[in-house]
Amino acid sequence: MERDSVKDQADSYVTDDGRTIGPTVMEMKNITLRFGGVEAIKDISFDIREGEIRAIIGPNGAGKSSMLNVISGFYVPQEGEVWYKGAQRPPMKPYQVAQQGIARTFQNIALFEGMSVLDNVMTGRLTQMKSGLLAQSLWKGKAEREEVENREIAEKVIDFLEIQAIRKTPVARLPYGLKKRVELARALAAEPTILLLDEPMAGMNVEEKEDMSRFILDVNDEFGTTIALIEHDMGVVMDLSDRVVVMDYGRKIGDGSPHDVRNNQEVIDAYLGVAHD
Amino acid sequence: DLVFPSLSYRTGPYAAGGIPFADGYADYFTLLNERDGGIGGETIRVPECETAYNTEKGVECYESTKGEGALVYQPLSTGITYQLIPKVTADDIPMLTSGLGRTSAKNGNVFSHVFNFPANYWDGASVAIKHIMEQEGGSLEGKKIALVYHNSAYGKEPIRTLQELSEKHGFELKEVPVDHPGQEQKSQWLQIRRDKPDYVIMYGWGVMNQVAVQEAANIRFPMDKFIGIWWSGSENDVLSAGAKADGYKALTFHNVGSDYPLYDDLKKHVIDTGKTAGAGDQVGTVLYNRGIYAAMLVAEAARTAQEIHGVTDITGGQMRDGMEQLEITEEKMAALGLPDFGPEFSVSCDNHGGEGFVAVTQWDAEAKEWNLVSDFMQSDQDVIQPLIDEDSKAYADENAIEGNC
Amino acid sequence: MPEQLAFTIEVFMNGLMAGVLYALVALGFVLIYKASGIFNYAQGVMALFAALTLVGIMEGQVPFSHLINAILGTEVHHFGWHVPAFLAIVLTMVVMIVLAYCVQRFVFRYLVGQEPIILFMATIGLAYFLEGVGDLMWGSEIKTLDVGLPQGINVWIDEFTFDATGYGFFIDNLDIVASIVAAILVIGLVMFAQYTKQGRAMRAVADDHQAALSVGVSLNFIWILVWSLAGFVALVAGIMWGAKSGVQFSLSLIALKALPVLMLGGFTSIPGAIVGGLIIGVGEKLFEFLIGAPFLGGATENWFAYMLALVFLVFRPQGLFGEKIIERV
Amino acid sequence: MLDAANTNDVAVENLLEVNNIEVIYNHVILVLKGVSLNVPKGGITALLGGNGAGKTTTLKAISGLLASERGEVTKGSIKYRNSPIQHQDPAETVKKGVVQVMEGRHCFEHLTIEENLLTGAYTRADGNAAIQRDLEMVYDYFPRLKERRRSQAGYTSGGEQQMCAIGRALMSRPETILLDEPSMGLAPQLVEQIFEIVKSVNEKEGVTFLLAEQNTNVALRFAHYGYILESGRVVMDGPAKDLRENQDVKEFYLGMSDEGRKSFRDVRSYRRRKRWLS
Amino acid sequence: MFYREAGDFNTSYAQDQQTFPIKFDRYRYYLVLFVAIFVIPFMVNDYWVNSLFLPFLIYAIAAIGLNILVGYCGQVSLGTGGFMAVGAYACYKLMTAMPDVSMFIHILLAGVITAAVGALFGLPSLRIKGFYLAVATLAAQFFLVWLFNRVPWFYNYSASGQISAPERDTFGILITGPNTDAWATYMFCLIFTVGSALVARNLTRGSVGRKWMAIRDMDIAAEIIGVNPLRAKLTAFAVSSFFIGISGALFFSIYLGAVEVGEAFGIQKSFLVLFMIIIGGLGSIFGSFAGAAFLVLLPVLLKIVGVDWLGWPTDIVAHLQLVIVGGLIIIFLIAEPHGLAQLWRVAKEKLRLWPFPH
Ligand SMILES: Nc1ncnc2c1ncn2[C@@H]1O[C@H](COP(=O)(O)OP(=O)(O)OP(=O)(O)O)[C@@H](O)[C@H]1O
Ligand SMILES: Nc1ncnc2c1ncn2[C@@H]1O[C@H](COP(=O)(O)OP(=O)(O)OP(=O)(O)O)[C@@H](O)[C@H]1O
Ligand SMILES: [Mg+2]
Ligand SMILES: [Mg+2]
Repeated sequence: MERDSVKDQADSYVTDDGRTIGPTVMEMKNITLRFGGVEAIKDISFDIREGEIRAIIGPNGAGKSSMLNVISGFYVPQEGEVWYKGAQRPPMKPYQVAQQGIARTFQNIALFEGMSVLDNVMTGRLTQMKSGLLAQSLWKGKAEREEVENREIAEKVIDFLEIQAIRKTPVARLPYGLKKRVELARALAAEPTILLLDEPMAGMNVEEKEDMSRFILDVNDEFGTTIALIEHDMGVVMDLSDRVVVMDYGRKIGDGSPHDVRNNQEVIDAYLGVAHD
Repeated sequence: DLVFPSLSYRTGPYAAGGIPFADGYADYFTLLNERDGGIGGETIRVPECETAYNTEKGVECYESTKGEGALVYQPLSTGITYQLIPKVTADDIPMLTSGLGRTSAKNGNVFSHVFNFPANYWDGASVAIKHIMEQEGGSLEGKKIALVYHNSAYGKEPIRTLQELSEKHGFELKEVPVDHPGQEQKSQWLQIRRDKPDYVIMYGWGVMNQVAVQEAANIRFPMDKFIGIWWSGSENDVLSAGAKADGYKALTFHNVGSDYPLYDDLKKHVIDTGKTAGAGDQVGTVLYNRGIYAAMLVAEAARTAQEIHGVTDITGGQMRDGMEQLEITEEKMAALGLPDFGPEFSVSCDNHGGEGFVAVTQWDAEAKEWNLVSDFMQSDQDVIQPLIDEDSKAYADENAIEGNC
Repeated sequence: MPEQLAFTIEVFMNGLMAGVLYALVALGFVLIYKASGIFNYAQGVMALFAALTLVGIMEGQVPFSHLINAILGTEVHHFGWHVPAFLAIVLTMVVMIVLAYCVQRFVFRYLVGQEPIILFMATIGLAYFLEGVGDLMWGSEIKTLDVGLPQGINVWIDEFTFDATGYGFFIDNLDIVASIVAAILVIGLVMFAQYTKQGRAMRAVADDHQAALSVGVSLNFIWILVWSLAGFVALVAGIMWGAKSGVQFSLSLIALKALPVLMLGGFTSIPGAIVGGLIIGVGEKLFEFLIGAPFLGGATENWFAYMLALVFLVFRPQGLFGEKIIERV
Repeated sequence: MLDAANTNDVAVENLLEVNNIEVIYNHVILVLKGVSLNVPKGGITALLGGNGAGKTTTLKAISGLLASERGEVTKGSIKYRNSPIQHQDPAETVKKGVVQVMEGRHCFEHLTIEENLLTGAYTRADGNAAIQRDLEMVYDYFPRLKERRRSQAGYTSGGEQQMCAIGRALMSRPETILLDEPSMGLAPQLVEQIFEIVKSVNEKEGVTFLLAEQNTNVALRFAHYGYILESGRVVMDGPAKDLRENQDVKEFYLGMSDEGRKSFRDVRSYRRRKRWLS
Repeated sequence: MFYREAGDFNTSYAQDQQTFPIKFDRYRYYLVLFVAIFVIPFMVNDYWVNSLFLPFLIYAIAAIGLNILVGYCGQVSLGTGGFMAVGAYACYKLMTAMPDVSMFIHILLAGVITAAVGALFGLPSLRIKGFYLAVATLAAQFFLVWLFNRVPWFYNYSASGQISAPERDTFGILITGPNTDAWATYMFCLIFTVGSALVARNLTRGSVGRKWMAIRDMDIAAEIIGVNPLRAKLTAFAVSSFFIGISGALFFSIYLGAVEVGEAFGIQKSFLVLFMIIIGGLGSIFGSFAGAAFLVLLPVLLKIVGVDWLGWPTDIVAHLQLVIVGGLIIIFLIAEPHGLAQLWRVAKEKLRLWPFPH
C-alpha cells in the first residue's frame, strides 16, 4: 500500500481529454465514518492528483459532503487515514487543515452574514495574517502594512470573479447566486493548494452555471489549483472533471474518467436514472 | 428658606421600607410649615429625589440637589453614605445617618461632617446582647447565639462587635450569611434548626426579613428569642408571616405607636388637609415614626444653628455646627409633642453619635402592633469605643485627615 | 442514625423541595423558549405582576389609585370588597391572558423572525414596562398573600421520622404543596407538548417559524397560547413564592434562581426544568451545608448553582435534556 | 387532466391572479417592479428566471410569508378565487387552500418526519381518520419517508427533506401548492422522481401548482405554462412548449446553441480569457 | 442633500480602510471631538460631570468592551458586573499598594488584570454557546462578587468591607477623592473613552475583528476556513474584559469613590451594560455610545421633566420612567431591531438617496 502511493506520486496521468495532471497530493485510505448507528462512509479510498478537477458524485445522502468534511477535518473518521503531500496527516483541527492550504465552499452557503462582501473575502486571508494584537490595536506598523497587502490580494480575487460592484454590500442582501460566488472568492483568497467545492452550482440556472464553470476552469488553469467538486448537474461534471468518484450510500461504486463512469451500469442504476446524454 | 433634600426610595427592591420613612420625613416638615411657619420663621423646602436605593442614583440626587442650598442629607442607605462621606466633607454640608451608614463616623474628630446619633449598628449589637443577658439572668456563659446577616457591608457591621462581646461574655457566636436578596434561606434555617442556638440576632433588609421571620416560624424557633436590628423591625417584616410572627423582637432607637400629642397636630394640619406626602396610610408605623424622628432631629439641629449663629437663613456649614451642638432632652421632646419618644443625648465635636441608647420592641401579631418591652439601654462603650477609634484611625490615615477638634 | 447523616439527609430532602420551587419558575421560561426561541427575561416580573394582581383583586384594591389620586386629587384606594381566593385566581388568569394577547399584539407580532438576541431585548423592555405598570397599578408596598396554603413544618413527617430514626425531619408544608402542583403542571405540559396538535405546532414554530407559517400554523395564536401558559406558570410561582415572602418587588428576582436550573435542564425541556431544579436544589444546599458554611464562610449558594450548571454544560452543551444542537455544514 | 400541449387553446378558470405587484424589503429595497401572472386551475405553471430575479419573493407575496421578512407588497393586487389575499395572515391563506413549500426545504429539524407531516395537517378539521388516510397517501408517494418516519428531520439527507416538505404540504389537502425550487441540490434521478410525483399529484389529486425553478430544462418539460422573470419583471411568458422552442430561452436558459448542447468547457471562454489576460 | 459620497474619492486601499471613509462623517467626528476637548471642560460644573458625563463616558467604555464580546464575537456575556468589579478591586489594591504611581498606570494595569480574569472565564465558551453561555457567565458574576465580599485581603481588611478611593493624582492633577475639579475627572475619563473607542475601532476593522465576526456569524464555518476558535474567543474575552476592567476601575476610583461590590457591581450592572449595547446596536462602536447615552441620560431627563417641571410625586415619576423606558425599548426595536446605530445608518442611507424614495 505504502509503496503504491510512492509510485503514484512519481507518476503523472493523462486524462481522456489528453490533459496531463500531476502526482497524487491527497489520498484517502479506507475511510469509515459513522454517526451513531448510521454508517455515512464505508471503507472508501481514493486519491486526488495535483492540478486535476476531481468530481465526487452520488445520490443524496451518499456521504459526499461528509467526505469533504473528513478532508477538512470537521468530521473525524472512525477508521482510515488521510495522506497529504506524501505524509500521513496526524489528527488535526479544521483550522489547522485550513492553514495547510485546503480551502472550501459549503453546500448550504456559510457566509458571514453580518459582514460586507469585502470583509468576507478578507476572512479568506486570515490564515496568512499574523500581526499581533498590540500592533493591530494601534493600527501601526506591521498591522497596517499587512492589511493593505492582503487587501490587494483580496481585490484581485474580487476582480477575477467580477464582484467589484458589490464589494461593500452586506452579504445578507445578496441573491443566492452571488452569495455562491462570494463564497468561492473567500476560498480563493486563501490561495489554496486544494479547493473543495460542495455543490457550487446548486440553485443556478444554465447561464450562471456557465459562468461558474468558467471561474472554476480558470482557477484550475491559472493557478494550477487542485479542485475537488461535488455536483449534481451531470452536464457540468462531465464537462469539467478529469476524474470522477461515485458514491452510493457510503460505498464507492465507481472511480474513473467521466466517460467510464457515465457508462457504468451500477452508476446508472444508483444515480443517473437514465443514461445521460 | 431651609432646604432639606429627601433622598427617598419609593421604588425598587426596598420600596416597602423607603415609603413610610420618606412620608414621615416630609410630613413633619409640612407640619412645621403649616403650624409654625417653618423654623425660626424660615419656611422649609423638602425637595424629594428618588434613589431606588441605588448608589449611582444617590450620587445623581446629591449632585442635583446640593446646588439648591441643601443643609443636610440623610441618604438612608449605607452604600450611598459611603459615596457621600468625602463629598459632603468637601462641600461643607453635614450628613445625618441615624442608625445606618459608617459606624465609626461617630468619631467627629475624623468625620467632621457625618453624624450618626442617637445610635449605630454596634450599639445595636451590644444592646441586643445586653437584652439577652437580662433574659438569661445575667450570664451568657456557654450560650450559643447565631447572627443571621445580609451578606453585604451593612450586614457584616456587627460581626466585630459581637466577636468582642462573645469573648467578653463567653457565648459562642455563629455567623450565618444570607446572600442578597435572600428569598431562599432554607439551608440557613436548617443550619439553625440543627445547631439550636439559644438566640438569633438578625441584620437583614428587604425581603430577607420577611423570609427569615417566616422560616424561623416554620422551624418553630421561639420568636421571643429572635431579635432583629431596627431595619428588621417594621410592620412589613412580620405581617406576611401572620400570627406565627407573634413575639418577634426588634431593636429601636425611638419609640413606637402614634400616641403622642404631635400626631394630633399632624392630623389636624397635614392629614386632614390632604397635604400628606404619600398616600397617608403609613402614619404611626415604625418606619414612619423613624422618618418623623429623623426630621425632628434635623429641625432641632437647625434651630440650634440659628441660635448659635444668630441668623435664620443658615448655610450648610452653620447647620453642621448646629448638629454638633445639638442636645436632645426630655423637656425638649415633650415640648415638641413627642414626650419620651427617644433617648436623651448630646452631640459634641468628638462624639457625633450620641450615647448609644437602644430599646427593644416586640411584635404583637393579634393587635398588629409593635410594643416597647424594655427601657432605653446604653451599649457597652468599653467594647465599642476602641473599635470606633481603630476604624476611624484607619480612615484618617488613608485619607490624611488630621482631626478637627 | 448518626447525627451528621441525619442532617445530611434532611438537607438533601429540603434541597429537593427547594429545587421544585426553582423549577416552577424555570418552567415558564421553558414554555416560551420552546415555542418561540425567546429567552423571556420578563418571566420573573410576570410572576410579580401576577401575584400583585392576585392580591390586588383579593383585597379589592383600586388599580392605578396612586396615579388617579395624584392627577385628580381624589382619595380612592379600595373598592371595599374582598374577593375569595379561588375567584381571584381565575380573574388573575384572565388578566394574564389579556397580557399575553397584548404582548403578542403590540410587541412580538412586529418582531417575527428577528434574531434571538433582539427578541430577548424586547422582553427586557417588557420587563421594565410591566414592572412600572405593576407598581403604578397596585403600589409598591409589600403585600401579604394568603390563599390558604399550609405553611411550616409538617408535623406528621416530623413525628413519624422521629419515631423511626430518632431524628425528626423538617419538611415544609408549602414545599409539599409546591411539589404536588409542580408535578401536575409538568405532567400536564409534557402531555400537551408531545401529544396534542397545538403542542406539536408549538414545537414546529420553535424550530422554524417560517415553515410553520407556510403550513398554516397561526403564529399569533400559538404565541398567545404559550404566553398565557407562561402567565399561568408565573401565577403559580408567584403564589408559592409570595406565600414565603409577601408580594413585593423582590419577587421578580426569583428569575435568577431559575436560570441555572434552566441551563442545566436545557432551555427546551419541560422535564428538564424539574430534573434541573432538583439537581440544583440538592447540589447547592448540600454544598453549602457540607463545604460552604463550614469552610468558605457561607452564602455560597448563588454562585455554586451556576458553577454546578456550568460543569454539567461543559459535558453537555445543550443541558441535560435540551434538544441536541444540530451542527452540520 | 390538462394536456401540457393544449393549455393555450382551452379557456380555463384562473385560480390565482397576480396583478402588477411591487414588493419592497426593509422599506428601501425594491425587488418586484410590477409582476403579473395567472395560475389556471388544475395546471402546472412555472416561474423561471435567474438568481435574484424575484421568484421566491413572488411566491412569498402570494402566501403572505413576506411580512415576516420585513417585506411588503406596496402596489398591485393578488387575488385567489377573486378575493384579495395580499395582506392576509399566512394561516388564512393556507385555509383557503394555498400552501407554499419553501426554498431550502425548511423541515422542522427537531420533529420526526411523521410529526412534520402531521403538522402539515394543522389547519384541517376533518378528523383524525381522514388525516391518517392522507398520511398513508403521502407514504405511498414517498416510500422512503415511511422508512424514516421516526427519525428527526434534521438528520435526514437533502433529498429526504425535500420529500418531507412536499409531503407536509400535501397533508393540508391544498388546492394549490407553491413550490419553490424543488430540484435544488437533488440528484438527477431524484429530480426526475420528484417531478414525476408532482405530475401525478397534479393529475390524480387535481392540485394546482405554481413552481419556481432554476432548472428550466426539467421545469419546462413538466409545466403547462411558463413565465420568465428577470430582475423583478416578467420578460416573457407563454405555453411551456413554445418557450422550449424559443431561441433566447434555448440559449440562455437551456444552454443550447444551434449545434445542440454546448459544453461547459467552451462557453464564452474567449470573453473571460480576454478580460483575465488584459 | 449634503450626505453624498459622490466626489469623495479614495485613491489607496489604506485610505479606503480608514475609520470614516466619507468626508462628511470625518468632519463631524472631528467637530464632536473638538467640542468634547475644548468646549465642554470649560463649561461643566460638578452636577454635569458627576451625574451625566462621568457615568456616560465610563459606561461607554464598558459598553464598547461588552460590544466586542457580544456584538463582534457573538458570545453573550452577563458577567460584566463581575469583571468591572475585578477592575475596581485591582485598581484599589494598586492604588493603596503603590500610592506614588500615576493613576493612569493603575487604570491600565487594572484593565490588564481584568483581561486575564476574563480570558479565564472565557474558557467554557469553546463548548457552550448562545444563551447557555450567557447564563454560564453568570457563574463568573456571582463568584467574583462573592469572592470580593468574602476575602478581606481584597478590601484591605476594612471593617465594613467597602473600598474607598484615596486621593491620587496623575501628572500632578488630583483626579480621585472629593477635592477634584470637575474638568479634571472629565478629561481623565474622556481620554480613556476616546482611547478605548479608537483601539476598539482599530481592532474591529483588522484581522482580529474579522476573526471575531466570523466566529459570531457562523462559528463552524469560521473554524473550517482557518480561524482557531479558542484563540479568537479568548482574545475577545480578554480584550473585552480589558475595557470592562478599565471602566470598572474608573467607575470606582473617579466616579463613585467608594464601592460596595454586591451593590455597585451586582448582576443589575451586567444587565444594564448589555441593555446599552443592544439598544445602541450590536457590533457598532457608535452604538455603544448611543446606548450608554440612552440609558444614562434618558432617566435623568425623564426625572427632570416629571419631578422638576411637572411637579409629580417622585415615585409615580419613577414608575412612569420604567414604563417609558420599557416602552421606548420596544418601540425602537419594532422600528429598527438592530439598535440606534442601525437607525442612524438607515437614516444616512435615506439621506443619500434623498429626495428619491428608493
Ligand atoms: N452530523 C451528523 N449527524 C448524524 N448524521 C449525519 C451527520 N452528518 C451527516 N449525516 C448523515 O450521513 C449521511 C450522509 O450525509 P451527507 O451530507 O454526506 O450526504 P451527501 O452525499 O452530501 O448528500 P446531498 O447530496 O443530499 O448533500 C446522511 O444519511 C446524513 O443523514
Ligand atoms: N429579506 C430580504 N431583504 C432584502 N432583500 C431581499 C430579501 N430577500 C430577498 N431579497 C432580494 O430580493 C431579490 C429577489 O430575491 P428572490 O429570493 O425573490 O430571488 P429568486 O428569484 O428566488 O432567486 P433564487 O433563484 O436565487 O432563489 C434579490 O436581489 C434579493 O437580494
Ligand atoms: Mg451534501
Ligand atoms: Mg428563490
